[in-house]
Order: sequence, then C-alpha cells, then structure tokens
Amino acid sequence: MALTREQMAQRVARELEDGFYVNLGIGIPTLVANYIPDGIDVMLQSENGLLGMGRYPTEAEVDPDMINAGKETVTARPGAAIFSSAESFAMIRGGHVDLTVLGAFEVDQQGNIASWMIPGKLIKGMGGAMDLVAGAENIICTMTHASKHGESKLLEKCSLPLTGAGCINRVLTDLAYLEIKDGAFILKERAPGVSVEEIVEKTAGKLIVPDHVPEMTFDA
Amino acid sequence: MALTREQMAQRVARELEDGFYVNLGIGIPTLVANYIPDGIDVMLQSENGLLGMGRYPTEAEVDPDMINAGKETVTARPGAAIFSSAESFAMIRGGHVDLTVLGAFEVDQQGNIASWMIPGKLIKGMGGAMDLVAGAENIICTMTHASKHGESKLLEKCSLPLTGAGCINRVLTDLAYLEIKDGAFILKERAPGVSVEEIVEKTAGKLIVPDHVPEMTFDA
Amino acid sequence: MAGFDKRVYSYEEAMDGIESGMTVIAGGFGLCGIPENLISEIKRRAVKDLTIYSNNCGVDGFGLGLLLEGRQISRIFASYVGENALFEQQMLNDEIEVVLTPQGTLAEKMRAGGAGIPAFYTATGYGTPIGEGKEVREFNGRHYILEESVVGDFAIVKGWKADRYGNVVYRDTAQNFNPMAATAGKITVVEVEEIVEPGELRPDQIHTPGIYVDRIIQGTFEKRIEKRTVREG
Amino acid sequence: MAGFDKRVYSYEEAMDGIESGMTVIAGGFGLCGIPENLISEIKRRAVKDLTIYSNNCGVDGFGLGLLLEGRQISRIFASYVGENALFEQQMLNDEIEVVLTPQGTLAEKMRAGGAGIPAFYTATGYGTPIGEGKEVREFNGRHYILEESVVGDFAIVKGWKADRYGNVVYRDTAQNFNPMAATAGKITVVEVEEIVEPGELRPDQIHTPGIYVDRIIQGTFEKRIEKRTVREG
Repeated sequence: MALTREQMAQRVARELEDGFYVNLGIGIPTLVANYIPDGIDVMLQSENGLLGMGRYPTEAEVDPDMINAGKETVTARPGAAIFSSAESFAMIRGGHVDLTVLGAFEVDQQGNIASWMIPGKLIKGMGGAMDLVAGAENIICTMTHASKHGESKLLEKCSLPLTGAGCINRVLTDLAYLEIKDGAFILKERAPGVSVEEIVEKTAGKLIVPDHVPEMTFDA
Repeated sequence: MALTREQMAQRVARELEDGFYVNLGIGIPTLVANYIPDGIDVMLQSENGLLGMGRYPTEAEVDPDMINAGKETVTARPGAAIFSSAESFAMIRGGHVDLTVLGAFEVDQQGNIASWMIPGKLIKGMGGAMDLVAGAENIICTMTHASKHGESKLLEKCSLPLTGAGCINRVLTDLAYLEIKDGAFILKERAPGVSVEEIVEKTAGKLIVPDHVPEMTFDA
Repeated sequence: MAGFDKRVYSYEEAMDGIESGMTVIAGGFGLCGIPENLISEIKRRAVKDLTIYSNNCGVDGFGLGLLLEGRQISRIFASYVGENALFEQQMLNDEIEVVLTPQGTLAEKMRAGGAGIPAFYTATGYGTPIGEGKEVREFNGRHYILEESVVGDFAIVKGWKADRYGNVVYRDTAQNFNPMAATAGKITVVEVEEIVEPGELRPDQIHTPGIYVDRIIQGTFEKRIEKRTVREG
Repeated sequence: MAGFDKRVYSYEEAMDGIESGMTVIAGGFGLCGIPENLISEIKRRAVKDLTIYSNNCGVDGFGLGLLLEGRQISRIFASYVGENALFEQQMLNDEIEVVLTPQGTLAEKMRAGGAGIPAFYTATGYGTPIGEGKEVREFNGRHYILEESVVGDFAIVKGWKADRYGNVVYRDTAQNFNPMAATAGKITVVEVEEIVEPGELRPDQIHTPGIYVDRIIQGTFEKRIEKRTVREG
C-alpha cells in the first residue's frame, strides 16, 4: 500500500536528529512537525524570519504580526528568535539550517529538483524554495512516486524548469525512501506491502536496488 | 596668518546644515563638534556603530562598552542608535552620511586623496577611511596647505598611495578654503591676512583664482 | 532645530513627490507588516507605470492588490504572487511584467542596494531559469550567479514604534522585508503604530537607524490576516 | 533533550578543537567587546600559525596582543593595527603577514561569509593599493572592486546576554564586529556576561539567533578601556 500523507510525514520525522534546525515546506513537510520522535527536540525555521516556530495559536492568541512562511498565524516557542528576511536567508543561504523538507514535481538522478513552475500553467513564484535548495546540504524531497496517470516523477533528467541543480540527496515518495548518489537513485526502503518490482516499474531514472530492501514499519 | 586648528574646525563647522548626519575623523575634524552653529542640529556618526554620538562621559558615566571610532569613551545622545559595524558601513558605503570630514596627507586636482600610508614608515592601517571616502558624496578634507618644509600638499597628482580616487570636492587648509572641480582647485576663501600670492605659491596643483577671494572672518 | 524631526501629519505629505514611472520598494510579507495606508495613498494619487519590489502583491482589494485595481503597476519583482486573481488576469493579459525573484535574493538585493553594494554572487537560482542570462562564476568549486542590487525612488515601510528621528523597531514577524526596504529608498517613508520620544527606544535595540528614514507618520492599521489558523484553546 | 543546550562550563571546553593553522574570526573593536577569555584560552593552548580576521590586534599584553606574545599569529586581516609595539616589531621582522583590509570591507566579508555570499562588489579601495590585483567592474558608471567573503574554522564572540539556545544580545558599542563574526565560524563560540532562561530575551530583539552559535559560556571580564576620555561632571 502506498503511504498516506501522515505516514510520509512520520517517515520523514525519523530523519530528525536532536538539535536540528529544520525548515519544513508547505504540504506534507508541514505535517512532519506532528511526528517529532520522543526525546528529540528540533527548532523550526520559517523563512519569513522566525526561528523556533511554535504551534498554531488559540483563538485568543491570534496575532496578525505572527505568521509563518505559509502566511498562517502561528506562535513562537520560548527561546525563539525573530529577524528580518535578509537575516533569515543569510542563515538559509549560508548553510546554517540542518535539514530542509520540501515537496517537488520531479526529481532526477543528478539530484536536480523541479518544484515551482509548470510551463503553460499559471506561475505563482518560487518563494524561498530556490534559496532553500541552494543553501541546504541536507534536503529531503517528499512527493508521490508517480503521477495519477502512472508517469514516474523520479527521472533521468527533470523535464520541468529546475528549482535547483544537483542539490537533492534524499527522496521520500509514497512508495519508497531513496537516496541519490553518483547519478543514481538508491532504493533504501519500501512502503509496507509495496514490491520492489512496482518501484522499479515506476522509477524512470537509474535505480540501484540492493539485495535486501527493508519494508518501512509504522505503529498501528 | 595661517588658521589655528580651532579656526579650521570653526570654518568647517559653517558647512554643516541642520539635519546633517556627519562623520568626523580623528584630529581637527573631531574639533568640529565644538563649533556647531546655533540653531543647527547635526547627528554624529561613529563608524564602529553609533549614530548620535554625545559628549565625553563624566567620570561616573564612563562605560567600557561605549566608545567611538577613535576608541575614546563617549556617550550617546537621546535618540541615538547603536548597531553592528556591518550596518554602520552599510550606511557609509550606501551614501547615507551627509558629510564626512577627514584629514589627509595629500589631495590632488582630480579629487584623489592620500591619507593612510607613507611608504617606508610604519603602516597602521586605513581603518574606515577608504569606506568613508568611497561612500560619501560630500567630503571635506582638512590639512595643512604645505609641509613644514614648504612642500605643497595640494598636488597635480598625489604621490602617496591613495585612500580614494576622485572622491574629494572640498579642502580646508590652514591657508584657504578650496573646491575641486573639473581637474582644478578653485580658491574660494583665504585665511585672514594670507595673500592670494602665498596660496598660489604653495599650491602645486592647478589652481583657479577668481577675481575676488574673500577673507574668512572669525569672532574674536 | 527641526533638522531631525521627520514626522509628517498626513498621508498626502507622506507620499509627496511620488510620480508615475517611479520604482517603489515595499516592506511586508503576505499581508503581514505591509505599509497599508501608504499603499492606499499611492492608489488615491493614481500614479501609473510603477515598478514595484515586494515579496508579494497583496490580495484582491487589499495591500498592493489595490494598485492592481488601478492598473498602476507595470512591473513587479516578487517571489510569490499566487494569492491574487486580478494579478493573474493582468499577467495573462501582459498588462503587467512579473520578474520572479527568489525570496532570499530579493531580500539581499534590497539590503545590498541600501548598503552601496551594486552586485553580489549567490548560488540561488544557478542552473534554473532564474540564472539564465546572468553571469556564472565558480568560487571554491561551486557555481554562483551574479545578482544586481536595487535602490528605489521611494521605499514604503511599516514599523511598530519609531521616534521622531526616524529610529524604528518592528514587532514580531511583521519585521520581514521592512528593514531592508527602509535602507533602499532615495526617499524612505515609514508608517508606525506609535511615535515615542527620542530616548525611549533602547539605542542598541533599534532595527532601523533614523539615518535611513526621511518621513515618519503615525497611522491606524487594519492588519488583515491572510490565513487564520488556530488550535483548540 | 539536550539538543539546543549550548552551554559549556570551562574555557577548555569552549575552545575544544582549535588547532594550529586554523582561521579564527574575532569580534571586537579596539578593546571594546572582545572575547577576552576565549583569546586567553587560545594563548594557553599555544596553537600556532593562526590566521586571524579582526578589526584590530589588541594591545601589548591584552586581547589579541596576547597571541602576538606567543608568536601564534602568522597572518592577520585587520583594518587598523597601530596600537601595538610588539605587532610593529613582528611585522618589521616579517614574522607576521598583515593584510590591511578596509573596515567596512572586513565587516562585509564576515557578513557575506556567514550568509553564503562568496563575493561582492564595493567601491571601497578602488584606485588604491587595496584594489590592486582585484577585479574591477563598472556598474552605472562607477567603478567597484570584487571582494571575497570569509568563513573561519572558529569564530570567537563576546556577547552581553544569551540564553542556552545561543540567542545573543550585545550591549551598546560592544556590538561592533561581533554579530558578523558569529555568523562566519564553522564553530562559533560566544562568551557572555549572563546566561538567561529561554524566553527572557524578546524574540524580535535578538541580535544573533542561536542557529549561528555552537557554544555559549558565561565569563567574567576585565573590559579594559583603551582611551579614557572624560569631561568635567
């Protein structure tokens, strides 16, 4: 069975380490915050200028001056820091964020990522995504493995305009967890009940399949 | 009679305008602060990171965390701002300072200035002077017109290593007040009792002498 | 001694001198910390053919969206413009030129403009459409593109508190692009919620030193919320 | 959950990992806001062949002057080094290489290094010995030179207050080069006068967000004054 959005978030959360500064993109990446393992503390960076993002506010706490990069009202945890967007992207561009999680339309075996623009469709803009992928050394892409029509999104070469070149090293899809290295995807784990064959079939880029590909496990 | 240091500071102070942000270099420029005309308020910028420098502290006010660019203990006036040296030079380099007054070894008719280095002598460093002359549109150089040996310091071309190229437009010496324009010094005022002939004689660079060169006046 | 008293008392005075064809740099992120009354005054004046630098372009009927209604913007540098139906329409009709600019690059272009740095290298956008036509250079084995900075005819800024000298502090995430915008205007106008006496703001806690600021006005603000997300109390 | 507790309790621990041949970026201006105890610890460790980025080099017997005594510095990037007889002697003997760097350029090199900007253009130094051998480029009819940024193996910083997450505030003009230095170390060590609880510092008033900081130590400081100038009380 393909992973649910929640399971994808859960699986990504296992990559968190105690003391990580993490930037979570919109969508599934945002859900990761709900699955931070016990005993691990991470500090969430929001690129508008907030380090130490807290929970959503209660109705009484709502403050128009306190939003996150998704423009949602949020709170700051004790010990947070708030700063300008120039400072925020100084820390992003300068490689100070330990882990970035973001969605994508396509990823290829060279670590290229396309996530912001589909020619012919309305272009909304890249926001901070290009800075994030250029600045982070440690990025996890979350995406479905293939489109609704069964077309692979893990490609030999991205077909859409890039967000960043050669910057992605880990991908979590609804079917598998993969690493990208030396021009190939390496299959590290598969979703429960998903066969290696299905993953091979739905991966258009070069895929290296080790002898043993463990199945992910999730608490019931 | 050549101007005293105090008279030079007094004369420079007449160039101040109400609402000017001013950076005063070490030496005679520093004295300018003592002669700010009545009815005029200026804000002194100190390049280590202080806008709104106040007077020297009283013995009781001395604070090692409050110094100026000359490393002297100072105070901040009400409404001062204190910031990093990067921010300080952002405002200097970005042309936000209205007037810079600094000393020099030599100035030439192209507006070049040499103020930081005499080859063969110990080099102490340029500090913020190169940023100041590159960033300000409005600079007054204060200097003696000629060396003790009578050698002019207002040259056709600076002989010493430059602090900045083509950036000086006004010079106040102990003998005269001059502007620099289109490759020439223009004699605007002379010190009380100093003849045009003496100034001509002590100016090695191209000098334009108008028909009438008023004498500076000072209160007794 | 009026020299450093930068207060003005009407929005008309605050935006005095703005003309069609000018470049305006605006603070704000989404609808948070936007100079809403200064924008309304630009709308009222009906100046046209503006070039705007702003992370977003407001929403229909609020913020910079107001200037879209008046067809006052001919070009905008922004990182994200997806909140606005009118915008979409003008873009599809080629009534407005959109120069999509990565958020960090946009912030740095303003900061560099104010700081007298005409251009800088960044890895952001290398190998993407954003890097096309821009100089590429390698430093320490990595590729970077050259980005130029910007200075606007006007910068419009929203602060929290200011003194009459123009020293400004911002509140929480309403800071965002405002401090950089404030440095990058030939004329910088800041509207704030409260004007305090000089000396009330701690000098080493000022976000925008007054040297960058030409006019200060105290206003009242709607502070519209774009996405109200709440949890159970 | 020790993840963000960056406190260390000895200066030995604070400077753990520093080795001969490393590059160290130091905050401070003159003797104001210098990380005096971290410098003393480097002296104690007797590591050699250091490259230092610092606006000044202390005075005889205090601040970075201590490292001169130990002949620990082989190269220094500084804007002004004229306060120090030992320095003069080592320079004349070619025991130390001095790369004089304009003060604003030095500050920006650190800031850019921390911000992932490998190089930037500045008018500062164009047409002077500082510009020799550097790329010159014209923007809008003016000449600029290309300056590269710096990242150090260590950054040593003096703050006023910090929380255990490494959020730091600086006091008055002791801020100077410290915030930029803090961003530009692979390992950034901050010594402060007081460590407070997370939440005690107002989030929007923090000068150095904790993400830049690896270690925090509370110390006591001599805070020597270089030029005591006073007026009658």
